[in-house]
Order: sequence, then C-alpha cells, then structure tokens
Amino acid sequence: MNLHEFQSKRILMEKGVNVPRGTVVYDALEALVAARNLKTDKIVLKAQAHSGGRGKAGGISVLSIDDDVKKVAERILQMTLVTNQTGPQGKPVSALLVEEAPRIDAELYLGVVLDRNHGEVTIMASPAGGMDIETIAREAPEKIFTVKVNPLRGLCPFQARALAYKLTDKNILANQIANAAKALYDIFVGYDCTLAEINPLVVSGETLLALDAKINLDDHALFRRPQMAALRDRSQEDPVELSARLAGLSYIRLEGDIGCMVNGAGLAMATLDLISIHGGSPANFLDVGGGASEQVVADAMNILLDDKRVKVVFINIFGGILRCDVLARGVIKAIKERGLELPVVARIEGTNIDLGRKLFADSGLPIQMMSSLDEAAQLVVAKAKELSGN
Amino acid sequence: MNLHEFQSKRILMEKGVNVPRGTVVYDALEALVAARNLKTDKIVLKAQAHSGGRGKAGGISVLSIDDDVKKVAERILQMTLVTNQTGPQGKPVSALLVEEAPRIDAELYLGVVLDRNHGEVTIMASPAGGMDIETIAREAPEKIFTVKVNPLRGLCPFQARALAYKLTDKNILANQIANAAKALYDIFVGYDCTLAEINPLVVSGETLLALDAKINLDDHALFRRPQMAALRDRSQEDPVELSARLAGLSYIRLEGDIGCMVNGAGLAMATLDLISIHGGSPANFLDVGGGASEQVVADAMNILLDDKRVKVVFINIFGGILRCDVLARGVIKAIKERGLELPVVARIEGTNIDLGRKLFADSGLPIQMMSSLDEAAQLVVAKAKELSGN
Amino acid sequence: MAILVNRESRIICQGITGRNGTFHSLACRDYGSNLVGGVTPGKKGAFVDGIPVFNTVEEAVQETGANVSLIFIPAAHAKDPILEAVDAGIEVIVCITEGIPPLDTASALFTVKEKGRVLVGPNTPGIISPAEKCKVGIMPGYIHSPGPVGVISRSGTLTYEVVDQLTKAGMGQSTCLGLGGDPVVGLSFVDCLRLFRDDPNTEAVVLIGEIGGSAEEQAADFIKAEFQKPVIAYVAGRLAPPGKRMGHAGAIISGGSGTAQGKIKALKDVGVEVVENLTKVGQVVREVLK
Amino acid sequence: MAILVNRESRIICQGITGRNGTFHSLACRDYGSNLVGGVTPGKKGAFVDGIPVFNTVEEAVQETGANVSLIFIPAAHAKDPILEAVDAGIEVIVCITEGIPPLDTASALFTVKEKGRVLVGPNTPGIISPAEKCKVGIMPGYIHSPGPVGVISRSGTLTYEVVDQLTKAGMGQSTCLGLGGDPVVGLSFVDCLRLFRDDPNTEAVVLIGEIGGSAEEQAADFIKAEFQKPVIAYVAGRLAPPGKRMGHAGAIISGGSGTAQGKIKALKDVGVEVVENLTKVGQVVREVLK
Repeated sequence: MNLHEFQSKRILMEKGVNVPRGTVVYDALEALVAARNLKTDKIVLKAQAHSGGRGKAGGISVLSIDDDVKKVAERILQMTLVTNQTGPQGKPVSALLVEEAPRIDAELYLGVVLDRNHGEVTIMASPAGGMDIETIAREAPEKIFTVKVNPLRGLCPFQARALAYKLTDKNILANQIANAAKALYDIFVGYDCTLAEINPLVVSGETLLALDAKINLDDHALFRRPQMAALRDRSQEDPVELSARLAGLSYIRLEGDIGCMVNGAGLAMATLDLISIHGGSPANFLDVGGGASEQVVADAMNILLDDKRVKVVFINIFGGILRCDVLARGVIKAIKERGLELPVVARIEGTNIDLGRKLFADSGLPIQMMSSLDEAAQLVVAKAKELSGN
Repeated sequence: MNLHEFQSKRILMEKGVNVPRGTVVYDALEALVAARNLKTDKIVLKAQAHSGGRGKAGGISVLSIDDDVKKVAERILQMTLVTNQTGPQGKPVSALLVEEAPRIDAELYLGVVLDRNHGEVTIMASPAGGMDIETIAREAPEKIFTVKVNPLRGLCPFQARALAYKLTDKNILANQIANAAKALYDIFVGYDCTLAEINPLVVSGETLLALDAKINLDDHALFRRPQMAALRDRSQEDPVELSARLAGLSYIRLEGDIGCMVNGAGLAMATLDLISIHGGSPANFLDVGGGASEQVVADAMNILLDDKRVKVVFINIFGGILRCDVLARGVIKAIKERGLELPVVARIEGTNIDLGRKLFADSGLPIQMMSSLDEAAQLVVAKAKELSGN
Repeated sequence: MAILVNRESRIICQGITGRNGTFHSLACRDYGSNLVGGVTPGKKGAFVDGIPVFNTVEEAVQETGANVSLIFIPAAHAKDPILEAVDAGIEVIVCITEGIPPLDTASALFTVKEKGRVLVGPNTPGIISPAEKCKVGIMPGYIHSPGPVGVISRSGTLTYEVVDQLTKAGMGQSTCLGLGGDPVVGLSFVDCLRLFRDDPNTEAVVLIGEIGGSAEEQAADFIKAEFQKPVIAYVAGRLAPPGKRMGHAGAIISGGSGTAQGKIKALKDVGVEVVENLTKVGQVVREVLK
Repeated sequence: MAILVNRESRIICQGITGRNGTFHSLACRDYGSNLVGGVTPGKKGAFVDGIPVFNTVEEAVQETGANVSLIFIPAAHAKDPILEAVDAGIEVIVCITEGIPPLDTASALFTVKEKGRVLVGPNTPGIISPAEKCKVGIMPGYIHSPGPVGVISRSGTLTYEVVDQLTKAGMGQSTCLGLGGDPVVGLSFVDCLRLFRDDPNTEAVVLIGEIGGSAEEQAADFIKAEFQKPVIAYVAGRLAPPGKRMGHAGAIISGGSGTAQGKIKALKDVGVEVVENLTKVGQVVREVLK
C-alpha cells in the first residue's frame, strides 16, 4: 500500500524531519487561499497521486503568487495523470499539495529498503538527489553510500553519523542528515514499510528539507498498523484489482485480451509467458490461491467475464491444495448464474482431476477441456486472434 | 536505588500484573479507613521499608477487620525495623500498606536479574515461592527454572510460555505466569533494574496475584529514568552514605572505629581487609575516587571526622589519576577549618608523592606519615586499641 | 540419499491441532514421513490421530528426539515458533505460513543463521525426498517419483507442473524444495545447489525462478564458480509489469531490477539450459540427462 | 612479547578531544605507545598535539590502519562508540568509561563476541605491556617495569599497589590488565589466563580479584583444567557487608554469593597461592618465582 506525498510528509514531520510549509487542498479555491496564506513569493502545486514522474506528466507546477493559482490548481485537480509508472489508464489526482518553493542549494537522496538477500534494513544516501535511485545506480554508482542495519541491533547513532559525513563535511548539515536517516529508519521499521524515501532531501541554506517523500507500506503487516491502513486511498487503485483483493484474489491488470485464471503465483506468471510465446496477449494475472473456495473461484470467473476486453478465458489449474472438483463447481456456478458469451478453454490437472473433468462434462457447458498445457495455450491464442479478427 | 513494595506493585499493575487490593497510608487513622474500605474480612498491614525479613521483625500483621487496626497500624508506623539486612541501626518505616489478605492456594517465585557472566537477562521461576531465591537455590535447586534472554532479541513469547508450563499444567495459570514474566522482563529492561522480583506470586483460585514485589534500580542508569529517580525515598538511606553520595563519594558504613579514606574501590576494600588482619575494625569503606578534587577530599575527611565512632583516621592513597598533592591539600584544608582531635595516619604513594609529603610536612599538622602500608595499618590498629582502652 | 530430509528425519508439526496443521501432518505421515509429534501450547497430552501433542517444542524435542519441524502458524505470530524451533535445537525448519511481515522473517532469520540452522520458506510448499518416502510440506505427494533430478523452486504449483512433467517423462526426483515466495526467505538457491552438489544421488538440477530479488543471479555466480552438474532452469514472469506484486510478495520488479530477462541472461551466460516454454521442461531435462 | 597490545599496536582514542581523552592519549604516547589518531565527530581535520582527529572510527581505521581503540566517552553514550569500533574492525577495544548502564554493556558485548573482538572493561584502567613500551589506559606508567609476571585485576589502584611491589621487588611485568569494575565486562580472568598461558614471556600470573560475581571461581576452574604456570592471587573485600556496592558497581555480594571467602577457597582448592595480606604479594611472587 502506498501513501501520498502529503501523508508521507506528515509522518516525517512527526519524526522531526523538516518539510516545506504547505497545505493539502481538494479544490481550486482552497488552493488559492492556501497559496496566499503561505505569504511567500514562489509556490508549488503538486498533484497527489500514487506515481512517480508527476512533474513530466504535468502534475507539478511552480508558480509565482501573482500567477493564476486557481486556474492551474483547477487544471491539475481534474487531471488523470499518465506516467511511465501508471499504465495507459493513468491515475486520478486525489488532492493538491500547495507548498512554498524553498531555495535549493543542493539535492540529496535518502532512502530505506529491506535487503532481501541478507534480511538487513539498508539505508541508502547519495549527494546526487533529484533523480531516482536506479538512475543514480546506473549513472554514478560511486555516489551511493549504504549502511546495513542488523534488525536486532537497530540503527546505531554512529552508523547514521558515518553516512551523513559521506554527504557533507559541515557538522550542522551532517547532524540533520543523521537525524533524517534515523527518522526514516524508525518509520521503515515502525510502520513495516517496503520503501521509505526522501528524494530530494534539499539543502536550503543551513536547513535540510524533505522536498518530496515516498512511503510504501507492506500489505502483509498492515494488520498491526491500523493507523496506517486508515490512510489507504482506494481511488488510486485499479477498481478491478481492488474488488479482486477484497474477494481474496490476487489480480493484476495487463493490456491483452485473454482472461486467465490460474492457481499459484508462479504458475500464473508462467501461463502468461506461455500465452506470449504463442503470440497471444493476456488481459490479466489472476491467482485464485491455494485455499480458494467454490465462491472465490466463482468470483474470479466473474471478474474475467466482466472484463469487456476479454475475448477468451483460459483456465489453467494444477490442483494441489485446491481440488479440481472445487474449481469446476466454482466455474460452473459463475457461468450458470450469468450465462456464457465467451469461449472458455480449461486445462486442469492434479488433485481430484477425474471428478473435476466429470463435473465439467456433466454441466453441459461449452467449455473446451484440454489435457496438454501447451496445446491449450495455442488454442486460446488462436481463438483470441480469430475473435479479434487478426 | 530500591523501591518500596507499594511502588513496585504500582509498576506491576501498570504492566497488567494483578496485585491484592490495597492502599498506602501514612497514619493510623488513614489505615483504619483504608482497611474498612477494603470491605473484606481479613486484612494485612505491611511496613514499607527497604528491607527483606519485615515479617520476622514485626513489620507485617495479618488482622481481622474486627481487630484494633488503628493500634497495630500505629505500632508499625512508629517502628524502626531491624532485620538481618538492615544492620543494627535499622530502617524507619516510611509508610504502611493496607491490603486485603487473599486466599492463597500456592506460592510461586518469579524474578529477573542480569547474568553477569554472559550479559544475558535471566528470568528465574520456581514453584517454591515464599522463601527467598537463595534459600530455594540451596535447599531445592531443582525447583528453579531459568530462561536466558539475549538482550538484542528480547524475551520471546515462547520463552515466557515454556517457563510458565514448568510451573503449572493449567493453561489459565500458565498464561498469567507468562504474562507476569513478560511484564517483569519489560520492567527490568525498561527501567534498568538490578532486580525485579515477585515473591511470592500467589495462586488465588484461578487468579495470580503479586503478594510481594521488589524492584531495585541501577543507579548508573537513573539518568535516563527520571520518573523512577523521583521515587527515591531518602529516609531509607544512611544519612552519612547519603551525604557522601551527594558529595560524589562512595561511602559504606561499617561497625568499627577506624575511619578510612582510600582512593579506588579495590584498594579501599583491601585496606579494610588489612586492618582486619592486624586485629582492627574499620568504621567505614570510603573511596574518594580517581578524579577527586581538593574539595572532595576535604568533604571525605569531614565525613570521617564527623563520625563520633571514629577513634583514628587512616589515609591510604596510591596516586594515579588522583595526585598526592591534591590529596594533601584537601586533607589539610579540612583539618585547618575544623581542628583535629583524632590521630591521623597517612600512607601515600604514587603520582606527585614528594610534593604531597612536603605539603603535609609544611602544614605542621600532627599527621603521622608512613611509607610501609603494612606498618601503617599496624600502627592504626594499635592506636585505635589504645584509645578504646582495649 | 537426498538433501535436508530423509527417512531418518524425526518431524514435528508446530500448530498441529489447527485445520491445516492436522490435515497436512497426516498427509505427510501417509506419504511415509516420520511424524513423531506436534506442538500446540495448552494442548499437551492430546493426540492427533495417534500423534502426541506437546505444549512446547523443547518438550517435543526431549520426548521425541525431533530434528525437523513443519510450521503452520498464522502469519501474525509466525516469528515466535521459528525462534522456538531454533532454540529447541531443531535443525531443519519448514515454514509453510504465507504473508509473514518481512521484518519479522528478517529478524528471525538472524538467529537461524547465527545458530547454523536451516529455514525453508516461509511461504514454501516444503520439501519432499521421494526415495526416502519423506515429505515435509503441502505438495501433492503422488506426482513425485524417486530419481536423480533435484528440483528447487520459488513457487508451488509451478513446481508441481514441472515435477509432473518429470515423473511422466520417467525422470524421478532426489529432493524437491520450494524456497518460498516471500521477499525474505531462509534457504537460497545457492544453499540448495551446494547441498545438491554434494549429494551423490542428484545428477541434474531443475531451478525454477521467478521475478524479484537476485537469487537467480547469485545462483548463476555459484554455478559458474563451483557447480558441475547440469542445471536446467525456467524463470517465470517475463510479462510482469514493474512495481506490481505478482501474487507472491517476493515476485516484484522494483526499479528495473529483478526482471525475468535479467535472470534468464545471467543463467544462460554461465551455461545453464534455460527453457522458455514451461511445457518443455521435462523434455529438455530428458535430453540433458541422456 | 606480551598479550593483546604491543609495539605493533596502532592505537586510536575515541573521545580524544575531551579533557581526559587528550590527557591520557598524550600520556600513552609519552610512554611509547603508537597513538595514530583520534575520533571526535565533527572535529575532522583537527590535531591533538600532532595526532590527527577523524569524524568516524571507519575513517580513522582507513587512514591510519588502527587496530586498538581507547574509549573516553561519557557513560550515557558509551555503547555506541564500542559498537562503532567493532564495526570498523578494531580488534582490541579498551573502554575506560565508568558507570555505563549494565544493559548497554551487555547489549554491546553481544556484538563484540559475535564478531570475535576483545573488549577490555568498561571501567578499566586499561592494559600496559612494559617491554613493548605500550600503554593503552590510565595507569601511571612509571611504576611498571618489563619482566615475566602477568597481572590481571578487577581493580585500578589495587593493581598499582601490587605492580609497585613487584617492580620494587625486582620483578617486572609482561602485561598488566584491568578487567573493569562493572558488573558486566568484556574480557574475563579466563580469557586472560588463556592468553598468558600461550605467552612465552609470561612465567607467572598475579590475579587480583574482589567480591561480586563469579569470575574468580571460573578462573579457578580454568586453572585446574588447563593452566600450568604459577598463579598468585589476592581477593579484596572480606569485610564487605552483603548488598552494598563497594565502590565498583560490580563489587557487591548478592544473596550470599560472590563473597571473598568463597573465591579464596575456590582458588586455594586448585593450588593457587592466595595471599591474605596485600602488602606481601610482591614477596610471595618472588618466592614462587625463585
């Protein structure tokens, strides 16, 4: 789960990190009032949406207080931001952050992630802030400094200090960088983040300011961070992904026309790859999971059948915990309730396979059963091509 | 620094451990009111003083509500408790705890200390509560169960649970024991204790109650536990030890007549031992410390000279950080300000020894300088015997 | 022979009285595994179809000599039983639980490594050594058969798919393991390759990777440096969009790293036979082993 | 030869710009120690009488190749510099600071031991190896002389007293160490005895104990099992009343354990020459060494 910039900045402020003065607003008039209240010359309007690249997409505007703030605010608030991270459908703008635009003497980077290989929390810092960390890693890897923190010992003051002194020789800045690193570490661990990042962390005179911030939370730990879970902005989620999640399914929207239902994340990914090898294009990733009930399977089927883009449905199940008879009952249930206007190809295998096949056969539904996975995939791709007239 | 029973119990309550209902009072009438308010038949009055063995010394009284509570309360509040832990001068009773006397089905022991050898926090539990842990260790060591906690990892739920199941098979009790162990561990670590103990922890029906509790805090960590430091009851400290501590000295009252001033804890202990070998009896342990100033030395000298029991003063200094000239100036300063009615024997050695000797010589004070430590000790003992007429 | 678990393994199940714990403990025993006990605090003295239940792992180990544990404990509380198993001396800990907060896993893993134990998972289907009739996990036992192929995977059903192909193509397995689909897991591809290298009954290894992290790249480095047996690999997720968790918490491409393309290249570069079409894995393994 | 520190030791002082840090760093250098640098955050580029100051231990180690550190940091903050020294690769850490909260020391010690480093103290006068002209501590250097006697002690001035006797009696010292007067300290009597056992230049050891803890009893066990050189011991505190801290936080008899009598008996039982009169230690050592 991701937080908005303004939410992330509030958390940073609570932990003692300075951020530019500002207000979050939801309409253009409010934006104007907020801008005037800042009593400063140069202000910035920032679209609040879960995506990087907001600037390039037109979601960030630096203005003089004499400019038509209201008009620009209106424009941004009505945008659907399309960036290289959002996909073509874009993200709505949930709110607008109105901030003073501070003087910028230098831009630093500070971020915290979990090192998957060693299970250590890694704090990264760079004097080359402003660009994203992957770009720095590619273009100037020698400008990234890291500290690995043993999760049992926690971040020691000397580690934060040593990192800070790699970015600056000035004690007044080093202390602030060390404090910001400590704050970011505490946020990362205290709220179970997947990412806590300040980029850029700007030097503005003798003060350090978090000009932009990104805090992403781990969904698997939200149960113990209820105050964070309450910050979820559902308007930023794909509605189908959202309803799938609420049904206990793992669904990701893709750009093709073949609806896929698979059990297990790995097999689901492999199924997409197989469709692609044969020249097809999947409309989604959909893992019904190991413990799916008949109803969950039916929900999954409905999600695929509701998707106007889907031309053909491909069911690929290797029953382990999920029994093939449960799968069959769920699929049949969904179709019986709504009718079927699309071709469905099913390849099922594993636990209770005979019973599952029999249920499909007895249902009288026009579901094409295949025993070879490869042939099934080829068939699905061929049907999709045929139906789209390619 | 030690806490009173009622203070310890309040902390336990805050951490979710049940204690008997009760009130702390400071006079007999209050005690009577408190006893009646308990609306129970059997009550107990407990002297609040920093010592074990209060029961044997008459500081604890179990009464029926129909007994003359006021009279007993009055008696206890006026006591000076003399136990095997207080020394002959005893401890005043600071307050009275008036509690219900619960039904007792079993008495357990639960305590937390720091294992000096491994730097691990050790939780000890025993089904043989009521007697002190040393007695259990001597008489039934197989009845003591321990868990060692790595300070970085902290106490894991399974460790508390495993300890609890060693004391009982009943889940309802095991859960409460595990919770009490967790609470006691959190108190120990959270307040930097040297000891956190519930003894006995009584089983009263299906409830566990901390019938008595002892929390001792580490003086070296009080700086970061101001809310604990505020609980200090100075009436429980020896007035001389208290004023020595405030002067930055380490002083312990002993029962003899030779006043000792030494630098360094080890040398100070060794000096006492040496006096004893030669048949003498020291009045105190007094370490002026390595960084003592002239004033601190003067303060130390005054403490010895103020002590009516002291017949002769023995100064034994091996100057390292503490220079002999500083020592000499401090001693001379104190004596010049108040005069000298006692013999003083000094053996000084180490840094700036010549200057120190010269200062003493030039002072014209009747201080007997010795160069052999052994002979100095013998002389001191002989003088003390002579003056006490033995 | 096999790696990590075999007919000598003495297995307990932590959480044995829960629905999944009971079901899979019995399924493991049915397969032939030596299920010697179970642990559920407060249930000491009970039996699950004849398997004795203890309050603590310490007791279970004392009474049964257990050295392997299978964990079914809800994610919110799964860190504690892992540490309990370590402290009680369990050597191989198989944690089926999915969705443990990664910081919990990371912190438990620190103790696991310090004490030199093996944690398989979390979020793993487990381990199975067919010739040893030993299954410690939730995989369908019947698709496996004894033989010379070691299988290591980050995925559950995808592994079953591959194992099914192998068995149907007449190639049995020495040991099959799931490393787990979480971002932080205990045993790694490299750890497993080291074990398979030293296992005389393993002649080839199938490595099933997926997007996210760099476990496959590290495996490639290890293979180059010190692994001589043939390795056949499949890597899932070439179509995965960046920034999206593909079902597994660990299957996520972040900031351009962890892509299937990168992993495939790394493996190919060290001579691993990378199969692009999942349905051909069995066939390729047969050709390699011929 | 000597143990732990010698003429090759490259020493830094953490807290070198403080009053005590400066005074004792220079005193160590005057004695002959190889003081290569100091650390005070924010003072990089400064010099203390020619000794360069760095912001971090990491930098100091990189620039000077330091392997020994002498710590003078106020007790409230002393845990951090110990860990900093460990992480930067310092092998021998001598922590002079008195009064560190014992839980802080315990927690730092865990990392020290995990990484296989040596922590002397806290609350120690330090280490000195006279023949090596190496002093890392606050003891008065001039009372020491080179020779065959190793001295280990839990006390400062008491050690000076003994060393003074030894020197005046013509018996120099190989290395003298203070273990520290705190309840939890790094190096133990046993650790030192092991080092002295393997040091060819040490012919006998003087062990100076005191009440509290069980370090002397453990030393006795070790001596019995694997220490052949003569040991002469003195144990302070026979008159100490139970429950009172005798100056040192660690010198406390609790619940009847840690008494001088118990320690003396343990040492005598394994053949250690225990001297009861402090002023006779030098004389007894001379007789033993004859």
